[in-house]
Amino acid sequence: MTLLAVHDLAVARGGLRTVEGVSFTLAAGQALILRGPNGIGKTTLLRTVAGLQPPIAGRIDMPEDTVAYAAHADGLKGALTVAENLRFWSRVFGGGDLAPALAAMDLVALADRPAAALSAGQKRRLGLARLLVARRPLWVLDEPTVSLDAASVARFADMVRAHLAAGGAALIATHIDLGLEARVLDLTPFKAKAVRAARPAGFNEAFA
Amino acid sequence: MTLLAVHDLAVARGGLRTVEGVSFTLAAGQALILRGPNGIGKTTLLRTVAGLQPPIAGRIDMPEDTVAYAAHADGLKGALTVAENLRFWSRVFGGGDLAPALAAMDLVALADRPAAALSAGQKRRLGLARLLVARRPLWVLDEPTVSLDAASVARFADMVRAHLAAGGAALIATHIDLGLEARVLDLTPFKAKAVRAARPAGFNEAFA
Amino acid sequence: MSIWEYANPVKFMRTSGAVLPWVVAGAAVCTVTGLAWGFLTPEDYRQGSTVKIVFLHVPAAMMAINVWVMMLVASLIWLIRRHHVSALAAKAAAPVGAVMTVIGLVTGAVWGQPMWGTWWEWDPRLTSFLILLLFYLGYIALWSAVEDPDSAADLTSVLCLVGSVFALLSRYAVLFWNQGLHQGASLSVQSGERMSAVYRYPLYLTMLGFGLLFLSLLLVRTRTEIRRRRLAALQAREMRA
Amino acid sequence: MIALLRRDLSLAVRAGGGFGLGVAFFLILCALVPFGVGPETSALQPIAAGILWLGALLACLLSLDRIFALDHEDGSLDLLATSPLPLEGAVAVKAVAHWITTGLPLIVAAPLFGILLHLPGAAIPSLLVSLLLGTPALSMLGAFGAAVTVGLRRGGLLLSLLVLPLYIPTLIFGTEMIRRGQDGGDTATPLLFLAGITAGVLALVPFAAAAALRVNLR
Amino acid sequence: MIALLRRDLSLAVRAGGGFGLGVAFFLILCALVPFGVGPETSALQPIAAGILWLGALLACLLSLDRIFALDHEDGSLDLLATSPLPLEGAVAVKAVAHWITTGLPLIVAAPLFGILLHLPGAAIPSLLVSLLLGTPALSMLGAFGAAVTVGLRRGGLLLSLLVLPLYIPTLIFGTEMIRRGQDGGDTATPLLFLAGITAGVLALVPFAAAAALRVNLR
Ligand code: HEM
Ligand SMILES: Nc1ncnc2c1ncn2[C@@H]1O[C@H](COP(=O)(O)OP(=O)(O)OP(=O)(O)O)[C@@H](O)[C@H]1O
Ligand SMILES: Nc1ncnc2c1ncn2[C@@H]1O[C@H](COP(=O)(O)OP(=O)(O)OP(=O)(O)O)[C@@H](O)[C@H]1O
Ligand SMILES: [Mg+2]
Ligand SMILES: [Mg+2]
Repeated sequence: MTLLAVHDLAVARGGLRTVEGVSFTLAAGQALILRGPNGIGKTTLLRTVAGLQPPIAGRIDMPEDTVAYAAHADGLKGALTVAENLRFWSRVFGGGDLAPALAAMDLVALADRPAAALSAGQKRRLGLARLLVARRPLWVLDEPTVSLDAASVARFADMVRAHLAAGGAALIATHIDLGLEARVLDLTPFKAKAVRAARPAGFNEAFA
Repeated sequence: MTLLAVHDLAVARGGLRTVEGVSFTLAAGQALILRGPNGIGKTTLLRTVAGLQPPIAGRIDMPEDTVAYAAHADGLKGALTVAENLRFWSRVFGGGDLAPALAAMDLVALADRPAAALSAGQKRRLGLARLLVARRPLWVLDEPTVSLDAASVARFADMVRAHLAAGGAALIATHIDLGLEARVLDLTPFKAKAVRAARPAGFNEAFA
Repeated sequence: MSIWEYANPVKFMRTSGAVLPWVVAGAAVCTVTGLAWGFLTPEDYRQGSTVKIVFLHVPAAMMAINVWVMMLVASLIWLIRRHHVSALAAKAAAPVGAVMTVIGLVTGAVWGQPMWGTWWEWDPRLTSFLILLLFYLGYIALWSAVEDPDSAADLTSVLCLVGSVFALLSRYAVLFWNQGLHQGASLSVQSGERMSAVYRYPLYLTMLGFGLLFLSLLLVRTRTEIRRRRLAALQAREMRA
Repeated sequence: MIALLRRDLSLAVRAGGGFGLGVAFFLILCALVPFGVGPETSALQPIAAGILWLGALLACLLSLDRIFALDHEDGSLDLLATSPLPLEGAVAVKAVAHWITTGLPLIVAAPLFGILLHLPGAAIPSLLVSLLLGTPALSMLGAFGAAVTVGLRRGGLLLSLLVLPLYIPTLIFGTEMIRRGQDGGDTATPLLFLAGITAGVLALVPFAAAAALRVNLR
Repeated sequence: MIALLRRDLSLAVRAGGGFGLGVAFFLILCALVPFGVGPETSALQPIAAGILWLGALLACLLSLDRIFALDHEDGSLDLLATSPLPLEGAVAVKAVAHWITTGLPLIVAAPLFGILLHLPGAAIPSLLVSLLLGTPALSMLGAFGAAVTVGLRRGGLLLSLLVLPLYIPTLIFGTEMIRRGQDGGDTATPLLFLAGITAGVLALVPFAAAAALRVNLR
């Protein structure tokens, strides 16, 4: 079953195209790793897939309510405890139990700690645990392993593998090796030609 | 020449000791890499060395105005351009030219771009370029390579090597391998015993 | 050819460049002759020479309101059809409208001093005008605060819609709050009996002049905005390359 | 939606007495006014109704500015936008949470401050009713302003510039109602206007606010 | 220090008309007051001096809340604290930048707003002098409040709560001076007090603010 099909997609940031002509499909059980140098447009592409900004050209086909997005910021409230943060997202997404999610990211011991009192890596682990309670088939992850130590990276890889085995899919932008057996898409060849600005179809050269 | 000498240091975060009994020295030309699992207390230790919080026990010996600190946040103003951001820090630290710093982090082409329009990795590169204009002998870096692509990590390693060769020193907390030939200090054995709360000497057991 | 073709920036630049000199000339002729004619009118038996302020005051006050209406229409066009020129025209119009409002307020104040013995009175007409100025200021401030031009256009358009509703509401609320001493619309239906023809015709002429003045300012400023957008795009493109 | 409401309320409570702060600000303002205008009853009584409403307005405004800004900074807003919750609903819920933490305590405390400012007892009922009808519109309009300015640095002052003019009709009808209550006049007309404005605002503004949020997330 | 001042000023200007916003807010406030208290000269004249000072206070307050918060969020404050700049100097510079962007435009615009509120012409000089002497203290005290609340979420209201009581003496002497100017009385005494307060505040508060900042960075 195809969860995500991207056809000839072009995305823009700040009024200028970043990448264009990107096509790929993701079926259930598959993961795709996006690579590319800083500033090529990975974040922009992921935000477009997550529906936070419109594509400039091309099509994105997927069923509704498919995506769980995790970005650089984790969306945590420092005043709430780890468990409360997780419970909130679980309720919003009409989602699952906390216990397995806490266990998967080794947060059980920290469950009653306010999120403000977590270290950088612990915060990130909580942000990833949110994916498990969101119960969405497609994970769209932007540099998920930032600040994680080696053991946590391995734990994260296990989590992704289990998600894929359960029929999910994942689209991951990263600079480091995650130890996942997944296809890799390097965005470098899709860099937008400098001459083509991002503008609606039918627009004249004289403008932007 | 010894730039930094740490004797039997204990640091605390949120009223609880994180690591204790840490001792090391850094001479000019040396780098020390701090490792340890998430939440062990690397960030806390670095902030203490940088003088942002007082140590709970032990001593930190170093000359005045030695440290240039770079943390998770880069201290950039989105409304200012890359060059303006850098120039500001250069003025504040009474420091050096912009051109070599921009060149070292491959920011020349971006010099007139507002910092808000940079990607995650580009921002981080600007944050690191700041170290060069600060002209301080001791760099204290907290996960400096987050969001950097492989080429930028190599460039950063070159920059550290040049700094060491010029008589500087560096104290770096990181989870990934930087390709630097430096001593590594794993903080795991120094983890504070759970029973000892952080309190000033002479404090009564009944308190704190 | 549909009228929307003119929303194409190139076509707009060409057409507006062609008509601009004529509009400017018309504005100059109407404003100057209207004001000169108005200045030469006889003194009013009650208000003395101060009545001549009317030739600045009324056209400015009228334009202040009309400019806002024009911005509302342009905002709607942007929101519905997404023509960049209309968004930029709304942006270009706002400062002109704000200045017209200020002219109306200042001339009114200068007039109020001899007439009512005070520079400022919280009369509903004047108060509504002050509120209109506030809406203009908010709109301009929002344009200058948002970096991305398309987002700025979207946000200011939404603000213009909501603001229009509340500007109208405020007008009624203010009437409810205080019945004032400002004259009613003396150029409306029973205009004949309330303002003599000596004043009326030069007034019509200055009103036309101010309308044309606004149009020429609008064209010039919109052309500037388009060029600024193009400049920014070219710069960004160069940077990226 | 209930989850969001509960989270926002518990955040307000934990972040150091969310309920109390608005009232405390109101109190300080009411305490400052006599310093500004002089302590005589004759000076205070005629302006009491106006000061109470202005205080409510400003207390509202000050607590508003971060209604979406915090969620934007820590990334929650992105996540909420990709969640099954419609953004319009999220906006409405946040306005409700703001009203509960700021508007409601104000209403409860208002009679007390009325006494501080020598408001006659006869005006207290219309004070309460006018606040009860008017403050929800303040919260909702404030949420709109916050949605428009989210992500802009220096939002605070810009927000006030955008929002305060929108508050004018509510302010006018609110104070007019108190003043009429004080003089024993007819309060039905301003009451109807107030209720009408609030109903219209509650029905329509969430859509405008959600549209603004979507633009700002882009 | 000059570098910091220049940066703060250019940030204020780029973030969308830093200079104008405070004045615009002041204008709105002056426009709202008559809606609250009624349009008659007899109602407005006695409270004009108080309202003008309260407006200056609030415009100051609203623009204050992010004076350190922004620098804290993006990490600049940590870096400034480790820089050769003494933190006391940084605090003072930030207060000066705030005064230039908020206090100064207010002073320039104040006579106009005095006219709106029917302040008699005789009171205009004392209005100007009192603002000129008083507003620097407002900025400096505000910087202290901002330093104490930096890093707290929901700082806005808490900040007002802390800072407004500190503003009371300035407010009292400021309005008293205008009132005496209006009645042709002796303005020397309140003037001296105002100047004294401001001098004291400028000399001492930077140290308290820097100490508060150090604690909050810890
Ligand atoms: C700051 C003060 C004032 C403001 C903001 C103001 C505003 C306005 C506005 C908006 C109009 C346009 C009405 C329309 O076209 O429908 C107008 C018209 C007029 N105003 Fe004023 N006004 C002010 C003061 C005065 C004063 C002091 C006088 C004289 C006593 C005055 C006399 C008139 C007259 C004669 C008209 C023309 C009537 C009409 O065409 O409606 N205004 N004013
Ligand atoms: N405000 C706080 N209150 C209480 N405890 C805290 C607070 N902030 C952090 N901690 C705890 O202090 C410990 C040390 O945190 P620190 O940030 O120094 O870890 P770290 O080694 O940098 O971890 P990471 O690799 O994840 O960045 C952690 O266990 C963390 O949970
Ligand atoms: N607000 C903006 N205005 C203009 N250009 C921007 C803006 N934000 C980002 N950009 C540019 O858009 C391009 C794509 O940025 P994006 O964040 O998608 O890159 P990325 O691939 O995620 O990089 P990184 O690996 O560093 O995170 C970059 O060149 C960046 O400089
Ligand atoms: Mg990125
Ligand atoms: Mg850390």
